[in-house]
Amino acid sequence: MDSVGSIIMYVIIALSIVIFSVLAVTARKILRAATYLLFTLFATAALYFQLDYPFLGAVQIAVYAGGIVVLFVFAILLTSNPGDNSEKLESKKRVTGLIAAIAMLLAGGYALCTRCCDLIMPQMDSATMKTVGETLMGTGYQQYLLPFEAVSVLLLACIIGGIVIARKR
Amino acid sequence: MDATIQILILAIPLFMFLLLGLLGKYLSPKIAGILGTTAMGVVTALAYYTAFNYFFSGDPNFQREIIGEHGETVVEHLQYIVFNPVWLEFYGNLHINIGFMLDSISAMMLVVITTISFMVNLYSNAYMRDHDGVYEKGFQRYYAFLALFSFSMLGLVVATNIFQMYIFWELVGASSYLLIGFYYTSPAAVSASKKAFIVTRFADLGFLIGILVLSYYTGVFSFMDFTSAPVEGLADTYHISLDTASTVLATKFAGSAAPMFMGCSVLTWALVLIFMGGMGKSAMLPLHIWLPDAMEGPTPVSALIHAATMVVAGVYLVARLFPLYLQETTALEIVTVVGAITAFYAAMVACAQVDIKRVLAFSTISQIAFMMVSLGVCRPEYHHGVGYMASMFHLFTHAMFKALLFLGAGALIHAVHSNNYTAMHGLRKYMPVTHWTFLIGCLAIAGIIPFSGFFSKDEILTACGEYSIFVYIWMSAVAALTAFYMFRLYFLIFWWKEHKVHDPHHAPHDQPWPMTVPLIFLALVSCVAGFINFGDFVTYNGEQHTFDLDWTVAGISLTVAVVSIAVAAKMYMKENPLPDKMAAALPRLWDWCYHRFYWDELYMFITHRIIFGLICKPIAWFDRHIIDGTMDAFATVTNKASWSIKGLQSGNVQTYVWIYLIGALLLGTITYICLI
Amino acid sequence: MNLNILCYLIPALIMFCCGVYGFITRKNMIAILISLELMLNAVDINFVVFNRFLFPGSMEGMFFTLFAIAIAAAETALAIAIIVNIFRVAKNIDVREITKMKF
Amino acid sequence: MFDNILIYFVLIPLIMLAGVALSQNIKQIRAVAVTGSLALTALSVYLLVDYLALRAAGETAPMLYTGSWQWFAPLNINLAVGVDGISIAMLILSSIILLTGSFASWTIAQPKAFFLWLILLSTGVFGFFITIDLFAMFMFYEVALIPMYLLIGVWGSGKKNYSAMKLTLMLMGGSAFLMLSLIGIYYNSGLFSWNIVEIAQDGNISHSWQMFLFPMAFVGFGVLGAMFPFHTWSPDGHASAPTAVSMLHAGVLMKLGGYGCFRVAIYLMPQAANELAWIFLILTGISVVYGAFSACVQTDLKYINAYSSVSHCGLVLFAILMLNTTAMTGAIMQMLSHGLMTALFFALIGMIYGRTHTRDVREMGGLMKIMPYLAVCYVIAGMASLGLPGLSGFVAEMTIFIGSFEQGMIDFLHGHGSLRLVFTIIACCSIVITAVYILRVVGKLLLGPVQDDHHRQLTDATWWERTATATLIICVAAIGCFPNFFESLIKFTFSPDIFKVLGMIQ
Amino acid sequence: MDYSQFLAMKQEIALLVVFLLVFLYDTFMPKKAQNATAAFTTVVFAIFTVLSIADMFCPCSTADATAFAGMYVTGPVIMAIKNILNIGVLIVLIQSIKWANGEFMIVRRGEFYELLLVTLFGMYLMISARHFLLFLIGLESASLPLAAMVAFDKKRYESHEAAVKYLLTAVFSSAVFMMGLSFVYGLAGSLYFSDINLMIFGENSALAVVALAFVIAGVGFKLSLVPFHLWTADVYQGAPTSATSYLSVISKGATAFAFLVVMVQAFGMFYEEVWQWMLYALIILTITVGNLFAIRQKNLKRFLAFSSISQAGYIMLGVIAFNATGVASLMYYVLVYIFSNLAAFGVIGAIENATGKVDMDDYNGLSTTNPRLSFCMMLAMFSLAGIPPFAGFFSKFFIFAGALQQGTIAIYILVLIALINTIVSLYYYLLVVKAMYIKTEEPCQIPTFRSACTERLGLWISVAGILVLGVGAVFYNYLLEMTTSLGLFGSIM
Repeated sequence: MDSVGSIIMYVIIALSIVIFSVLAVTARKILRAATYLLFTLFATAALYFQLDYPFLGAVQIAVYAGGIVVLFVFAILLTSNPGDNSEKLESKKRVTGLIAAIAMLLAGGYALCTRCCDLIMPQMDSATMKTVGETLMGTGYQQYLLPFEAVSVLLLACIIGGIVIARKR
Repeated sequence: MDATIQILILAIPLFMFLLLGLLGKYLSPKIAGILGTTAMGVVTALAYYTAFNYFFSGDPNFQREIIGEHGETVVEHLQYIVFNPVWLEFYGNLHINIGFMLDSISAMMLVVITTISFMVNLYSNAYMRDHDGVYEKGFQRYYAFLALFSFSMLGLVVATNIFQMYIFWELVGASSYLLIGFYYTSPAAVSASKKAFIVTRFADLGFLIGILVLSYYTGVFSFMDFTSAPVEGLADTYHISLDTASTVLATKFAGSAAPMFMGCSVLTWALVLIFMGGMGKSAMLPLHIWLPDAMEGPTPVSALIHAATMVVAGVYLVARLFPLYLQETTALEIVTVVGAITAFYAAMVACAQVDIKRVLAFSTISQIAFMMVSLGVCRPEYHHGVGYMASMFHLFTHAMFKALLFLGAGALIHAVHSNNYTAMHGLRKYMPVTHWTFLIGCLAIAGIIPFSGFFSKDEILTACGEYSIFVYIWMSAVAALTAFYMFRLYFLIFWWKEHKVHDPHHAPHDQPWPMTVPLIFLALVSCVAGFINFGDFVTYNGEQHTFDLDWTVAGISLTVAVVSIAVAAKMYMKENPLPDKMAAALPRLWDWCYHRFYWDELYMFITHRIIFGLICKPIAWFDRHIIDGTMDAFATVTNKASWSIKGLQSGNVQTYVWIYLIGALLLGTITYICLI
Repeated sequence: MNLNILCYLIPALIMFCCGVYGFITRKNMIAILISLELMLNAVDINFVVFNRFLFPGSMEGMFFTLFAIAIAAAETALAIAIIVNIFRVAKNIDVREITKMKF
Repeated sequence: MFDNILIYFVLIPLIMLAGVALSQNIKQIRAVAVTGSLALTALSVYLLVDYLALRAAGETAPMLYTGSWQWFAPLNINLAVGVDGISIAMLILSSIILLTGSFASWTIAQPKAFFLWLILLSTGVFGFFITIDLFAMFMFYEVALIPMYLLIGVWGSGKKNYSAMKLTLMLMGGSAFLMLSLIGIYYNSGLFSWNIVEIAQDGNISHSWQMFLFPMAFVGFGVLGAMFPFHTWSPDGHASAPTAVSMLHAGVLMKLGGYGCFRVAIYLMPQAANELAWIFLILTGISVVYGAFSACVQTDLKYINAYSSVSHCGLVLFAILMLNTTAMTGAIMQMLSHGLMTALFFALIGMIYGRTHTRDVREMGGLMKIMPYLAVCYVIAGMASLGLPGLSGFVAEMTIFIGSFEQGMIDFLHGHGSLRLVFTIIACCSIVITAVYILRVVGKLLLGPVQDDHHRQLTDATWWERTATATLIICVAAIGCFPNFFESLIKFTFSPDIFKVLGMIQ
Repeated sequence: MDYSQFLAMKQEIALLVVFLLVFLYDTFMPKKAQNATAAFTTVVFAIFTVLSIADMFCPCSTADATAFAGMYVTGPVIMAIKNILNIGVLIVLIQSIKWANGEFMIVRRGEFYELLLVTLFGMYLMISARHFLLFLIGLESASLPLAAMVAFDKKRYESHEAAVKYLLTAVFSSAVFMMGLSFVYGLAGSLYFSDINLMIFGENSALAVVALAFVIAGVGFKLSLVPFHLWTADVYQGAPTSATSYLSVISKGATAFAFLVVMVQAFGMFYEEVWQWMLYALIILTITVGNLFAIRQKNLKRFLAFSSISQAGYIMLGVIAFNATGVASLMYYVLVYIFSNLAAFGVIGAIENATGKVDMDDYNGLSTTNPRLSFCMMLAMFSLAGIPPFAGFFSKFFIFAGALQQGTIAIYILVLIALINTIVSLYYYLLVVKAMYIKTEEPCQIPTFRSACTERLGLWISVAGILVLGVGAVFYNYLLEMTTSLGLFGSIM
């Protein structure tokens, strides 16, 4: 039995996730869309906190909200032409978009609902930073040193790629 | 027995063919002609020797004495296999041999073929050059073809088995094709040769299927197994035996799982189909249409192939299988009917033709039909099978006098450079030798005593009379027509009116000796051949028998012939309007006769309109448009599909992901639906 | 009243669908990128929720999310670089304009 | 490996390839081509003699000169070779046609590339006939197919692009079915072997698999054998191909189809062959008359001959499907005969076309007067085609008819329906139709008055053309005159104790 | 925490060393020496390749290794596929030297090679990963830097467009893939392949099916299976030819093997009932649609893109075979495909570098001006079409044989469809041959030129591969013996 408080928290988070997501993809102005995205990301971070993953929530805020959205804003500013801020949607596009989204929703919803509908949150201790660190640096079962090293290579490559592309010459 | 002579009989012409065919152009025409003629002369001598030996040597391989029905001693001619190596094996006992069988009819045929062939070879030396003695182009080739023909025809008559006969049957067809088309630049000759080949090919289809049926049921090809029984004590000698034929019928056909097919016995079917081959070669109605056209070939060729030898192959075939035919008289009745109708038809048509070679061609058809009828009406119980003997006798005499007539016609044509009697008229003074020999030929074919045709035709009519009075009357009428049209021809050529000489220096005259000698020789033969007692040589079962002349029949036919000749003389001896009046009086009949009862037109219609128009062209169209179109359609549809789905690749990323997502969802959904 | 797992999964799914919708409908490439971020984020939520509800003993989902965030960041950086680049060449970033290559 | 004589049938062409590639001028190329093909001919004749000697000495193995070298060992794929009488007949045919084809393309443009492709094609052909391994066989089969595309496309005439593409695609379509069938045989014979002899002797392909695989294999090879309705590549392809290619293709490649139908489809899957024969009998029976009728109204010489090939090759497949020793012997004879005769035809057509620059019979006439040598050869080819005794066609057709009729009657009398009988009689009719179209062409093309005055200046055959045609004519006549020799060569394969498969059916 | 486990990753680490060498060389060497960056990379990589191959045959080396608690595995077969990729990359490197030394590339050729090596590293990870997180990182490493490589040709607008399309769809795809992974995680509770295979045994819920569909879609995207293929043509056309050839052979080959690993190791239990049929449909779609699109293409790179789509369909037959023969055939197919396709791209690249022409019409009559290039191209086309005696025939035959070993009638029908499609593919491959050899009426647009020696070297290697790989049976035999002795699961661990 969840506490009322957590339910209220949940409702707020869930609602903001849904609403801001919808807004982020429907907002006419691109900057607003970015802002709504930011809210969505915050709401997600909140969700992580609620689910007892504070470390993840922090990362979410730091990387996503702090890093990526800022990147977006810069990009928007770099690429905005006066006048194309507001875009009008073709109804045809909208229909196809809706079809895809609803199909996805139905399929995913059906799949999820039929498989795991009655599960409630079990109790658990939130992981300490030490465990997190050990897991990240460990080489054993369900420990992630190798992905960590690998992703570093990936990030390096993306940096190189980004530089090459963005470089004017 | 030493087979060298028999091998040579076949080998010399073949060798001459190869020699003249391959190296002919390096030889001068004169040498080629002499070479060809000499070779044929040698073959003739060998054939005479062989035949003489066969009939008169008394060799136990060739004849034996048996006790006849009435206890008298009868000489029986035997069948002797000179050599018979296997050429091609199929299965079981079914193998084709190329052999040499000597029996009474093959010996007779050897004589006929080599004689006529030699005459024609000799004759052609002069005929195939113009008045200045310049040889025709392709002279060597001509002699090569003649040699090929002689080889094939000899091979045909000495065949030991039906498939060998078929092989040489095809070869004579081909050589006939080559010789008819000798003047290959003339479209008429080309189409005539084509026609001859195709029509006979069609007939051969029947022959082939007949062979297939016969050989399947009996498991053999050899004539010996159909019609003969071995003579005890001699390895390669057989005697004709009706018992063998009836055993074949009883055990192989009647005893098989399917003795009947569509109401007739299978043996009848086989025999009728085989006879179909004979109809084609012997130009029986309705497969006769090629023979008149075949006259486009050089006249000596017509004499050799289309009068004396090849065209009687059909008769020979039936005679060869006669004991089998006797087992199924239905087939023989068909032979009779076809022969009778053809005989009358051809005689009618011959009365109205202008081209002298055409007249002779129809006359040939009619006379061969006589032989066919004669075979058809032959039964052992009728006068010791007189029909068989008469048929062979007529074959023999006809070969001589018809060759004579053709060679005479050749001399005429060579003299006036036209085939039509309208260009001739009154030639008797200019070409006396030709005239007299031609007259002898006409008398012989008309059946005037003592010329050979009288005797043979008389035997045929006797046989017909024994069989059925209707057939007798019918054939007598044909005989009357024969006498009429032959003398019509004779009078129109040699009498009618004075010959108009355009150029006194080139007035028609008798031809050089190579052409006249054969005429005289054949005329002499035609005069005396009738007195041969043919029953001593050829009977249906090989036993010698003396056939007496039936003077009642002879008298009637002689009378009929004389009357016909008189009518012809009345109408055509002097220029008079009677023929035109006659034509005008019976316009329809005249037209039909003149146009040969429109058979050619009918065939034209069938081949061009139906076969070409309704089968070949639609099939070709179907192939190009439907079958090929379908194949092309696979390509077109693929291409169309390619163009029609190009919108998928719209270039817009959003479409891409839309398709991506829907694709993924469909993949999952459909699999899930199928799964549950 | 209990909050069952679906209460968390469904909003994430909706978020994902919003991303899909946005990708397909938006013209601006940055907006498309935003939609993509939504989709990636939704996936992250899924992982975390599954981890929390079903397999609380391990941290597989959480770490996946952690790495996914890193990857998303990399992707975004690269994507923005490319978008800026094309903006330089084509002078706009309308996704419907970059359809020179097709069929 | 090199002690096996058969391997040289592939090695010599490979050496020829190298030789042509290294040649500097056309003379060297000709020398290589002629020497090589002469060597192949000699080799095949030697093989024939030696084979007969071995057989006479009592050798009873189904395949002689067998050898097997591991290739793809884990899949049991070996380069297994071996020949019987049929293969030897085909090898002789191929080498003779390669030889004459080399002569016929004496003055071809771009000789180097042409001969490279031509020899590559023959490598495939020779390889196909010597292998008894399904995989290697299939590989060689495809090797033989693809050079056709370039040979027709580059050196062809008329609608060459279309024809070359059509031919290639249709034949590859056939080989698609074939490949499936071959792999299917491998997995379902219970042996995991590609060796034909092994499968035939010890293999046990279940009935249902046979019913599935047999039609595939038969259609696969049947496409190359120009079986109705998959024959349409043949008229277009032959019409567009250059002379030597037409010769090789009609003369040899189409035989690959018949050979394969027998060697793979029927040999390995006899039960299905027996049960499904009726479908293909109808199709091939149709081919026989249909091709002949179509040929009657064509005006292009090559089309006429191509349709005639459809008819004749239809007869090959038709006879094979009789599953009867005699008919099958006839089928092989017909392959041999048709190969030589049609090669002769195409050679002559090529030579005539090279002079008159038209193949439309309506535009030519009286060539006998202008080029008597070629015309006479054409007549001989025609006579062979319409089955004149003394030439090869007659022997083959008669053997087929006798055998088919036998089988037809057996079926009929045993209550297995009259299909074989009826179609045999229909097939017999083709001899008349063949005469019609052959004589039509001979009449229009060679005889009659000269149609086009420009043709009067044309010359007769050159020495190399004479060599090519004379060689072929001699072969045609040799088969026609001494058939028993060739039939005895072939028949051994079909004798029941060796060919247990047929023994089982009969 | 046993860091020695890193030693199991010999190949990856060696590759990273190469990467670092190139990086350092490019960064710190003087300008003049930098001209040799391309050559330097090639040589270093060649050394690496040789060592790597030598290692495979060296009896002393430990073949099997499992590191990081099963997250990473390697074994003889895996080493073999990596070496196959290495060979391909080496050819790509050789062929790209001319292009990389172009004036325009001076400032960023080092980066090109660095990115290329990183993507190769990503592919290694994909192949060796037995954990989905590592797999994902490999996948992303293999695809994200590629986007940068695609955008390398800054002069050409198409290059940018291609990069945008590639990146956006790639990210979308990875989102879907990750969604699928999350479902898998929800079902299995672990991302280790072996755990998944155990946990989802008997699972046939909608969630599992959807998850599987998404995973297939995500990997299928990189393989460009229809309908996840739409980016392919645009990207291939727009990217620099070197990038395209890399993308079309190496990336595809690696992903194909990785796909096999995922399907067998993680979802092997689902084979019979679920993904066999999914793949069945995808193969038919892929081959057919790829072929249909390829028919009409005029741009050769785009043409090869569609051809590579349909080739991917054939490669998938090795996956659907689900047996050791299939694995060997797949690897062999990839090997042959590398040589064939690189021969084609080598010719295209050489001609593009010399004249800038990539349209099929420009190739009309090429045989008259550049007979050798035409010959290479023809061999490539024949090999791709599966014509003996070229290697493509053998690879096609064996992949069909592998699939048919599975034995159901459905597979027979699938193979039949694939075979019929080969006719269509033959058609368009012949179109190229036709253009070069048959359409010689008009003078060729491309003048006679002499291609750079590196390009020729690349082509020689490719042609040698085409000629030798098939007839010389050792390659396939080696692979097949290896896989059959290890078994399906054993060979890919």
